[in-house]
Amino acid sequence: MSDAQQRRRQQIAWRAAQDFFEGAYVNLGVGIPTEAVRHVPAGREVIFHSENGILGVAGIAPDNAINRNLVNASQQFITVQIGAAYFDCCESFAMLRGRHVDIAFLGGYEISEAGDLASWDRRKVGVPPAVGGAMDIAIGARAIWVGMEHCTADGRPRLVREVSLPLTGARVVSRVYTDLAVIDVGPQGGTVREIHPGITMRHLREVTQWRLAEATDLRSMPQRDACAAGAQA
Amino acid sequence: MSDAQQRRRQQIAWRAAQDFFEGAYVNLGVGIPTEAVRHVPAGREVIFHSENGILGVAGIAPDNAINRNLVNASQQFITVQIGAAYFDCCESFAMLRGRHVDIAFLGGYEISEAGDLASWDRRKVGVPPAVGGAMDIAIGARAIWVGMEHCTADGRPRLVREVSLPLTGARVVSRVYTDLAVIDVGPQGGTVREIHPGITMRHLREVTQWRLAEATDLRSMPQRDACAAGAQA
Amino acid sequence: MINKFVSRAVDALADVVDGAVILVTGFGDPGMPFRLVEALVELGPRNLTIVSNNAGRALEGIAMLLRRGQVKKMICAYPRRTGSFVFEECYARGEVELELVPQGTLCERIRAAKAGIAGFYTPTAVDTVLAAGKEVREIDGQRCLLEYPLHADFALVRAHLADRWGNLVYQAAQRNFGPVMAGAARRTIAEVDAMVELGGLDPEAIVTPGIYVDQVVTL
Amino acid sequence: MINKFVSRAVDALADVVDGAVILVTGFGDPGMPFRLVEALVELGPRNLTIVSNNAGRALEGIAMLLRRGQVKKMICAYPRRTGSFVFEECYARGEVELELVPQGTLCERIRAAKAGIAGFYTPTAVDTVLAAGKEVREIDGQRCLLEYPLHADFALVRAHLADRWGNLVYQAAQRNFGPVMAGAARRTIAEVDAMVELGGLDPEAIVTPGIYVDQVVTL
Repeated sequence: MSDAQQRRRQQIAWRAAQDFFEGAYVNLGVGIPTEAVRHVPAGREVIFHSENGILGVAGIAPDNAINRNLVNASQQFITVQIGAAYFDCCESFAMLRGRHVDIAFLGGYEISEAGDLASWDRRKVGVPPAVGGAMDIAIGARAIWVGMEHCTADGRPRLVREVSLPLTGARVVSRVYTDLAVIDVGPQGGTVREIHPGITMRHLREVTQWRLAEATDLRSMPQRDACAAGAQA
Repeated sequence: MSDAQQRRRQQIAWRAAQDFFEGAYVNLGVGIPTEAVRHVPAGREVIFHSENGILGVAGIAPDNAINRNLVNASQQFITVQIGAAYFDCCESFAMLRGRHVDIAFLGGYEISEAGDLASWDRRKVGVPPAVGGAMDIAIGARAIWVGMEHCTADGRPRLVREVSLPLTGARVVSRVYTDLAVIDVGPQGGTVREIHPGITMRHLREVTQWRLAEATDLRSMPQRDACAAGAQA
Repeated sequence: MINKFVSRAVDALADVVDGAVILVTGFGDPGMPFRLVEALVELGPRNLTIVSNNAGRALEGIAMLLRRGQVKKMICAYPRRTGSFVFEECYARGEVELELVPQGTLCERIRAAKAGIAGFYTPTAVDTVLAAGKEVREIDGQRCLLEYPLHADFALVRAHLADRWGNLVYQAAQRNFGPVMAGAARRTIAEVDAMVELGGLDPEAIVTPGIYVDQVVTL
Repeated sequence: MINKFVSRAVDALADVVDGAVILVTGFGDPGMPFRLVEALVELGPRNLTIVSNNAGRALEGIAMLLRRGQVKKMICAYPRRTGSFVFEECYARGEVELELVPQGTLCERIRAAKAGIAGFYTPTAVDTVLAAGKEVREIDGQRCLLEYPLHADFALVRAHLADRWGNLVYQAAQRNFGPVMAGAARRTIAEVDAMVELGGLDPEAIVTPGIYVDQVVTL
């Protein structure tokens, strides 16, 4: 992965993390979303849920503090916050299916204008499909936010009219964070809440198959690097 | 309750307790069965389940050792064995419905020859019905044993052709312990395994509406008072 | 900073409206949130549906709600017990409706509400009067009843200790319906003996994770 | 005296026959009962159906069972992970059947087997390819799938400590499928780091009560 791509992905994770509210219970998907745990604004308490049976994930474990029985859903060794709790998978999915988790911030391959999510099976020949908890999370969390690069590596839109890959959940996504924009999903198509300072709405429409409207309070998307620089100044 | 009735009831509880095998998980119903916890032969480990969420009930708490949060299903203050575990009601009934409890030793009003049990509603006017866990236990425990006085206070049989009171469970009882006999329930009617030394099969048949066969190894029912006397001698 | 503690029970319950459905923990006295139920008596909402294993004893807890005429319907497994004279009187006079549910089915229906399960099949109560009106289905040779989740507006839960995230532990048989009802209603309020610092409860031994608990009142 | 400890894993598993259905705990490596699975490799029963969240990694655990051709079918949520090349090869060659089940539904089906629930309705996977062939029912405005219990012959469970009654506690995320699978099969065998005296586990903190555990092997 190039440095530029790494930065784009951290920006997406960072931007979403700014919207995790105080006291929110948040489940993080594999990939970009897993990074969000590092970007919660200082002083804000957010409780991260890991579907293997943890509330209170703190972050990736440093090499000298690895507990081999403590991994997140991405199988990374982690540490937990003070106040954490362990439970079994059945309880963990009761929390999801029962709509107790406020936000699931997930990765994805494609999202339709209606909010249909395809995130689990790229139908590559010879590669066995693996769904994990994706479908339970998609229908269970109170809000499904997806963090993804706006386009595929070869430049095709991921926000498509109809998903072509197998569905994770129908009409479940409420918000999308990409490197180019923050877009709310609604009955009339997407509402662009924030746009990258370097691009125009016209460009955004070219790389998005949805109908897109500008939010009345459309603003330029805050940039992590700028904030980090500001914080250091 | 007269001393004689008290003795009859303790005899029933004692007799059943002799049949709780080493390592058995046993749920005890309200009334006569609750007494059985006191009568397990010395040196035999039996683990008593209480449906409010306990495995390892030891017995009634002495007045100087009452924990107000520790009651059995009959709301009596109890103590627990070393090795006990607490859990919630949902888990407790998973143990029952899921056929993990070896024996439920219950009280009852009437039992049909087919093993239908009526044990929860006497249909007294103005008295609200109360079922508790009786129906879950009746269909859930691997073996349902009932302990009851052979006849009602006014001398009518409790082992009847068809139950007249509301059913707890259909075809669930496998064995009955009364003050007069130990009877197994089977497709051809009851098989008398033990009979009180003071009565005849003819008398037993007069106070029982079931077809009754004698077990090939029919024996005289051991008596608690005699055993206790023997132990003291 | 997350802090689920509220100082007064009446504040936690201030928006219980007439007609609310309320889950109340307890199997006999252990696990009964007496302080929260007293607050309901004080606040006075009416036409309540109370879901609890029993229906109160003496003039305490649910019995007092019944005496004050605040309860339209009881959903219980075992409404009758020594000292349940208030319920028995209300029932005999037809002042309170009773939905009798086997305890295991009651637990499972409440869990279904908590866990997002839309219905389940159970062999309990097949062929009994409590199967009346219920859909029957034979599965794998066994006749079963279809049961639905029991949704509620509030869950009142008695526990032993809590931290500011709402993590709970219980004491012995006090646990009973706590881990089942917590999270099964739109809002869950716990009543505990004492609060502990965050980190004061062992993560391995927390019984009800705070995600299921909205507010906590200490005695 | 009750004593569920057995000295050798191969003794505990000696009567696993060809065609057995076996639940295996673990989410990634934590909670995976490697010693028990190795004993299965040693004993060599074939045509097994293995129910587990993943499908093994490297040449360890379930991967070795697959490599030896002992597995007819995997029932998993996430068979693919870094290092799952053995499963991927077997799958690509058509040597192993895969039933893919969403993790929450997988847990709940196993719990149903343990808890005597004959079926349940869940909104998970509605309108997806994993709903194929499943009965759909609309309940309370929500379309749901009917799912059935996943019964098994053996459950192999990894835990941290056990006493001679089979009471278990876990360590952190090792817990995952343990409390769900223990008791969901006709026989449950636990593998633990160490045994403790009866009474050495806090009754308030026991996670899997011994009633669900038939035999225990220590490392």
